[in-house]
Amino acid sequence: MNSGEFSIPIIHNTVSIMTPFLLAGIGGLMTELAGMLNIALEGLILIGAFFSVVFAAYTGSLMLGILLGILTTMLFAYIFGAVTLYLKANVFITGLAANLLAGGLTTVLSFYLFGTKGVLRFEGLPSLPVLRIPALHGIPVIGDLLFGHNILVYFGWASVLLAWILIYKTPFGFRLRGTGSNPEAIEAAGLKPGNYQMAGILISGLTCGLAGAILTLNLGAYVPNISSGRGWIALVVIYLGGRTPFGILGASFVFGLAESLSNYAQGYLDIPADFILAFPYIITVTAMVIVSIIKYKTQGDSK
Amino acid sequence: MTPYLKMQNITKVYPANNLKANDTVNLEVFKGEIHALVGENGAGKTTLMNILYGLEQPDSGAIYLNGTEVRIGSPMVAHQHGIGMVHQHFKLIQEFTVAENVVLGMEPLRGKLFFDRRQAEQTVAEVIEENNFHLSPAARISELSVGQMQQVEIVKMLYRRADLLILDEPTSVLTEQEIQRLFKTLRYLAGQGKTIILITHKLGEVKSISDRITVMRKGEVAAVRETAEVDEYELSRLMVGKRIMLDFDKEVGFCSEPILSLQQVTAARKHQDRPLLDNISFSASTCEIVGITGVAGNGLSELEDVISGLMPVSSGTILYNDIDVTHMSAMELRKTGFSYVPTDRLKRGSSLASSIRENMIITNHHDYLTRGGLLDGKRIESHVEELIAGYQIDGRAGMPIGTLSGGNIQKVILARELEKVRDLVLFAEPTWGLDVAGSEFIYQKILDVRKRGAAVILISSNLDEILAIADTVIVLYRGRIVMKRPVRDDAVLSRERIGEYMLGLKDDFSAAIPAGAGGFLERAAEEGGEGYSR
Amino acid sequence: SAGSGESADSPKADKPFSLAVIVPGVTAGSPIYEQLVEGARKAIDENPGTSMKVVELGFNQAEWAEKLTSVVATGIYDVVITSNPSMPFVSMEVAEQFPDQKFIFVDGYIDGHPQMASYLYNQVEQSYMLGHLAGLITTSSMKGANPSLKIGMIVAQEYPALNKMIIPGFEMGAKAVNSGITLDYRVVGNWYDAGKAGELAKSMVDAEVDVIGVVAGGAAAGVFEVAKLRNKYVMYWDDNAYAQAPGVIAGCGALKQAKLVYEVVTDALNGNIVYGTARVLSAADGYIEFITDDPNYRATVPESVREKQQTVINAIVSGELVLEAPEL
Amino acid sequence: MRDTSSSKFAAAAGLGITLGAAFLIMLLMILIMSETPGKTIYFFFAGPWANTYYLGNMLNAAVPLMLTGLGISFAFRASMFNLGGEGQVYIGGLAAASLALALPGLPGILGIPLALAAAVGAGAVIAGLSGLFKYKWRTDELISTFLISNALIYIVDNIITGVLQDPESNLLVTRKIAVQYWFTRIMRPSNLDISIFFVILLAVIAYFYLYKTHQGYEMRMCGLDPEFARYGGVNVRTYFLLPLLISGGLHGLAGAVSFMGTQHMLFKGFSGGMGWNGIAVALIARNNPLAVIPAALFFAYIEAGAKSAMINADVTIEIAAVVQAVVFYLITAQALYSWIDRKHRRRSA
Ligand SMILES: Nc1ncnc2c1ncn2[C@@H]1O[C@H](COP(=O)(O)OP(=O)(O)OP(=O)(O)O)[C@@H](O)[C@H]1O
Ligand SMILES: Nc1ncnc2c1ncn2[C@@H]1O[C@H](COP(=O)(O)OP(=O)(O)OP(=O)(O)O)[C@@H](O)[C@H]1O
Ligand SMILES: [Mg+2]
Ligand SMILES: [Mg+2]
Repeated sequence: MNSGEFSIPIIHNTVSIMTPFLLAGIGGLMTELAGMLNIALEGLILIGAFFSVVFAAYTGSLMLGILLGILTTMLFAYIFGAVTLYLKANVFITGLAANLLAGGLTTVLSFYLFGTKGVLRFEGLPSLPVLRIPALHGIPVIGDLLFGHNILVYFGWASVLLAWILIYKTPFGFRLRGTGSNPEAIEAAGLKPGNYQMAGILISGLTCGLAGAILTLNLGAYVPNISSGRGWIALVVIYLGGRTPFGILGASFVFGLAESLSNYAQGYLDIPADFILAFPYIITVTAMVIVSIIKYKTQGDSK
Repeated sequence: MTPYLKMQNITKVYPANNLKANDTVNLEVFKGEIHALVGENGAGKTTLMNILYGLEQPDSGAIYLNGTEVRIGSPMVAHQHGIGMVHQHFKLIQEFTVAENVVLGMEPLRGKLFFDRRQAEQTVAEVIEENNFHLSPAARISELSVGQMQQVEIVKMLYRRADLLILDEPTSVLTEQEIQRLFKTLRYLAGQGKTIILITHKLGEVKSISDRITVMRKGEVAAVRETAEVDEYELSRLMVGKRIMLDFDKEVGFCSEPILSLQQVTAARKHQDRPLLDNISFSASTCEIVGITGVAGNGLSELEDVISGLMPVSSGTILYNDIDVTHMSAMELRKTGFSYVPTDRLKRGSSLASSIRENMIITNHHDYLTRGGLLDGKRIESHVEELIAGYQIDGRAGMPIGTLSGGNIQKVILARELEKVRDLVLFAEPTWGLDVAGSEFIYQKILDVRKRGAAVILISSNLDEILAIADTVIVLYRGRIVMKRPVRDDAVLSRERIGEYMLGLKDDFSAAIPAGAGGFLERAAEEGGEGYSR
Repeated sequence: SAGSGESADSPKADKPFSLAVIVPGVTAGSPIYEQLVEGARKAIDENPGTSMKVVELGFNQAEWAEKLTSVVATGIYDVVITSNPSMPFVSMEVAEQFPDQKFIFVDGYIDGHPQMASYLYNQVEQSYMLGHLAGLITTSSMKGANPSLKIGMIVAQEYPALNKMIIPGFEMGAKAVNSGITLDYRVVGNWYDAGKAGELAKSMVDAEVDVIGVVAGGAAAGVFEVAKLRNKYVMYWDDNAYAQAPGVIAGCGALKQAKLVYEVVTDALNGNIVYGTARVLSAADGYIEFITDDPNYRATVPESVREKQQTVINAIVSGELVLEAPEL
Repeated sequence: MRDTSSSKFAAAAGLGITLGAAFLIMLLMILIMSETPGKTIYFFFAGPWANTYYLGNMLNAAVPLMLTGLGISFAFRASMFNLGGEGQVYIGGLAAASLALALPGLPGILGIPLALAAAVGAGAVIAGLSGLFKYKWRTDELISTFLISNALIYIVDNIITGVLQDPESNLLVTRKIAVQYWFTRIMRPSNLDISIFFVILLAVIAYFYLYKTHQGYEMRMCGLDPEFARYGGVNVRTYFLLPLLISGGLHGLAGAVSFMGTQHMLFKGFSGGMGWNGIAVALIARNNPLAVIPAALFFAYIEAGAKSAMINADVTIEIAAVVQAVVFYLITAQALYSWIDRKHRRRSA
């Protein structure tokens, strides 16, 4: 990133850090609204990370890699959804299963496709195109927020808007929310709640696929377990964001900023790294408690 | 002529409990008629209609529309055949608006893609207009009264252009006025050529509204009659095999110390223009049944919550045996020995997933602690068995109460609340959804409680009920008391006169007729004429 | 006890030599462990009839002792060979429990235990050489090098060998170039979050670091990528990794682990190991080197710098510059 | 009565099918991945029983799972989430270790109870914090437990590898605790110790607490229908706090038990997975404290089988993960159970 005069790297990095949470969070929101707690996000991201870079390497095309990566992730999400919805299994435990399976599957495949369970490095992969408008980079904050990021970051921004439209402006989103709050009403209207829950799951597969793609295509390599907890943060972000797309945008930013700050802090503060690593979580939980206090005080409470 | 709808030899067994809910049932309904389907609780009415609406599949039997056989595999198919149903328990999405609930599943589109909310509200407004309902398409369901929610359910059907309308016990949750309005609508719709099947327990209603009647008993059709040809007594005999009347010996005891008294109680919630309860004062004395009525949405449920300690009071005091209980929580009130049968049996009154046993000891499980601090299983068991027998509850102590019938659930609640009454019981809508026999059983219990010298507060939107057993009638309108009289005061106590108070046309406590009541005038006039007599 | 009972009822005397290769962690992504397996494999393949089995202990150190015991308890293996400074400590109890089990530790130190032989690399030397080059680069006028005297280090997590040998050596080497050089040192928190490692690298570069030493396993990939984008330089331990990021990785140290293990295992199956001894291996012995004969090295680092670096390398190899390995 | 018996049958059969399916998939994977399938399969299943060492270690591995499983069951019974198990186990271990290291002179009869108390206390406080937030401001405990736990893990890491680190060792581990703190081993040479009996006893107590005490009763009612409980005069908010206190306490205990009998020192990251696996165990056990015991054993069995296959044959730990995944996918599948239930009814009707 050729940062302009007034560039604030912390902000700029915040954006690249937050994008995976943001995308996964938006996807998770869909299942959340359909009344399912989707803890499979972590596994979905991992699947997306693995397959997008592998396919990119095989096809030699980033676009194809991303596309096929997303499709594979959606397939994986479909299995998770099918077991949960059609076999009526407990969504939490199938979520755990999906995460386990993602870890096992990627390793096993990696071993049988490339003979290693370690880092997969793909030489000569084009790196993700970056949007540069040098003239505008200089604009304080805005410049860092909006420019000099790779294209998938903009998918992240776009997903917020698209999700907002989908949820509040289309019959689909309208029924999706209905499913979450009263499936019986949906049934009585001659619709199938299961379909909307499945749709939600597939969408989360889509966005998590993208989230994963960012992680690996940025590197041109796959590192086992590279999702390292981002799916869980996404879950946090959904709740912290009050289960709305723009709320999620805000929450991801908060967490991303905390993470970015802690990365910089490591260089300057003379306190043990561990404490600094804990910092983003402390910030987030604090934010969460404060939010709930405000909610509580404003809404009041019956005795 | 061929009937519009013909259900032939329908048989349905519920696997869950191998219970034959419908046994070779035959039902014929003609176009444009209002057909009443009556029967005791558990007779199989809902089951039959669920089959017609595609929610349940019959084990055998056939369904014909206009003489051609149809298979109705799902509500979707039912819609396609022009069949719509209003369920006993409404299926609405609380946080959505009226319009949104109505169009759900058939949303108007803008640009082939986007949900056209404006269009939706417009169309719905038209439907509401045509059938002169009193609903705002933009209102959230959570803000509506029960009666209005039901209107929404009906609008839903009309929006879908349904020709055959099924209403399952629509009146059991409605007030007198709302019932009258509903019947007006139904007649209007029938006039428009729609066919209507109406399930109800209330024989008076059957007489006043229906053209023909099918009587079910224990899953079979007991009789089919032209309404004109039967009277209520024959109907009740066909249903239950015995005569029922709503008059009781109301021997009043000679005691009357006030037990519970409310003084200028006002309850307001944030961002709400007028208080939900406005300066309420009355007291209930020993051996007295205070009946409190009013149109839903005028403070009945708030009063219930305030008295039971589930809703905070903004000002005023509540004295219980001269102790100030104004700010006591439900928990503290319970400790004082106050009994309460709530309106909402399924969420508040019981824990559906829990056993009858567990439901029966919620208020008093502390009495069953052994020295070891454990719950004394044996004592609980014998106690529960006693109650089950005493209240003729059909079910075993270990059964999830959710698998019981509505009536039996209510019996469990009564057993729990009345088993050791101290001196005050609050009943809220105790007979909703119950058949005549069930209601009678409950009235007996209420009168027993009074006979034992307790004070009874009976919150009910069912006037018959109030008139039948209350000693004092209080009418709430917009959170205020507009009438308070002894029931023996025959000057006012015709149901029509009370109706005028309920609509805010009369007010004993302020000369001026409250603003906003004007709109009701002409409707009230119409309805005044149409009250039926038993 | 049942365990030793087993090893007793499977006499080893006349049965062919069998080796257990214990990987404390997972082989994948760790050059050291890959070489461990490679070297052992070579020795075993050259000696028909002998056999080996690789067992990975995984990342949870709490389970290492138990898993190791399970391996030994089978009583199949004449010798257990493993590689990690912590393994002697882990093996103590097992050794007590199975008195006739022999252990060989490479990259570890234990002296005077009759069942154990150990070979410790003097990591200070490798780190010093890498640190020295880092110092040269940050003070150089190479493309991407800046005037500020800051070098960086990104590690997966802290562990004794890192704190006692690698970091001090790295810093010492740099300061030997210019005592004003400071080390900016940051922790990823795990061995796989390449994203986080990359972000740390960014923040370092923003703090005017121009050379970054990396000991972070798979997470290193993130550092390579950032260094490439911001044209900064990376120092890499234990393996020739120049090819992984040409033009970015300016220096690689290497341990001749495969060579060592091959020799040791060959000795072991010929019964030429003297148990109860400990050796410290240094650049002088040829088991530690700084890789200069790689085209990428020459392409990346300019002549002048390479020469200065070479003198230090020579000094260490010839033994005129002595860097003591501390007690581990 | 028949319906209950037949649904029991269904449960059993459903479990059978689940395990069968998992088994088949595993065979498939092994056949694909293993050069010596027969050997692998043998060790996968027979391995854990091969000798007292494997058997004992399998049982030993099940003990902390029982505790975390119990902990989760309590939370779930009260409809409270606890995603912070990992951190609570970790801090519990730390508390016990710190106490033991601080008071090396204490006699066991005093020391062990104190250490365990410390562990329970630490876990309870941490989980209780989320409970308190919920109690005071309705803060969503699902997320707060998770976040607090994650923050905690780093901090405990630091304490273990910092002040408590054993300077002698190259492992990331605390010093060994004094001998009198060690639990007595009962199946040498394995690591199994007497704690398993106490833990099983604890499960029975938990069962009694939930089903025979008024608190347990109130807790379950609050879990099932808060409004009903409130109406019935139960102080509902208490049960935002109490279940998490208990849940956290049990997790903390798991932390202590898992090292005081086994390694006698606290390793960085020793609690890895215990929290999540506890959730799995609880859900498999349908949150029934007694069922938690077999569920935990089953869980430990799969892991032990994988380990033994790994050591004695030629498969990798990932296969275990995949098998576990399959089991999880199917084990709570209601459809399977009700399907069998229907078939069974048909036959018996
Ligand atoms: N979901 C169900 N599972 C099992 N049995 C049921 C179920 N629903 C109803 N039944 C049985 O079918 C019988 C008829 O039930 P149904 O609801 O049709 O009675 P109903 O006539 O509608 O009573 P009500 O007037 O109270 O609505 C009930 O007595 C009950 O025993
Ligand atoms: N989910 C269910 N599982 C098993 N049985 C059920 C279930 N739901 C209802 N029932 C049976 O259906 C009957 C209740 O159906 P419903 O609620 O229509 O009865 P009801 O008409 O309310 O009768 P009443 O109110 O007079 O007791 C009960 O007798 C009960 O045994
Ligand atoms: Mg019914
Ligand atoms: Mg009913």
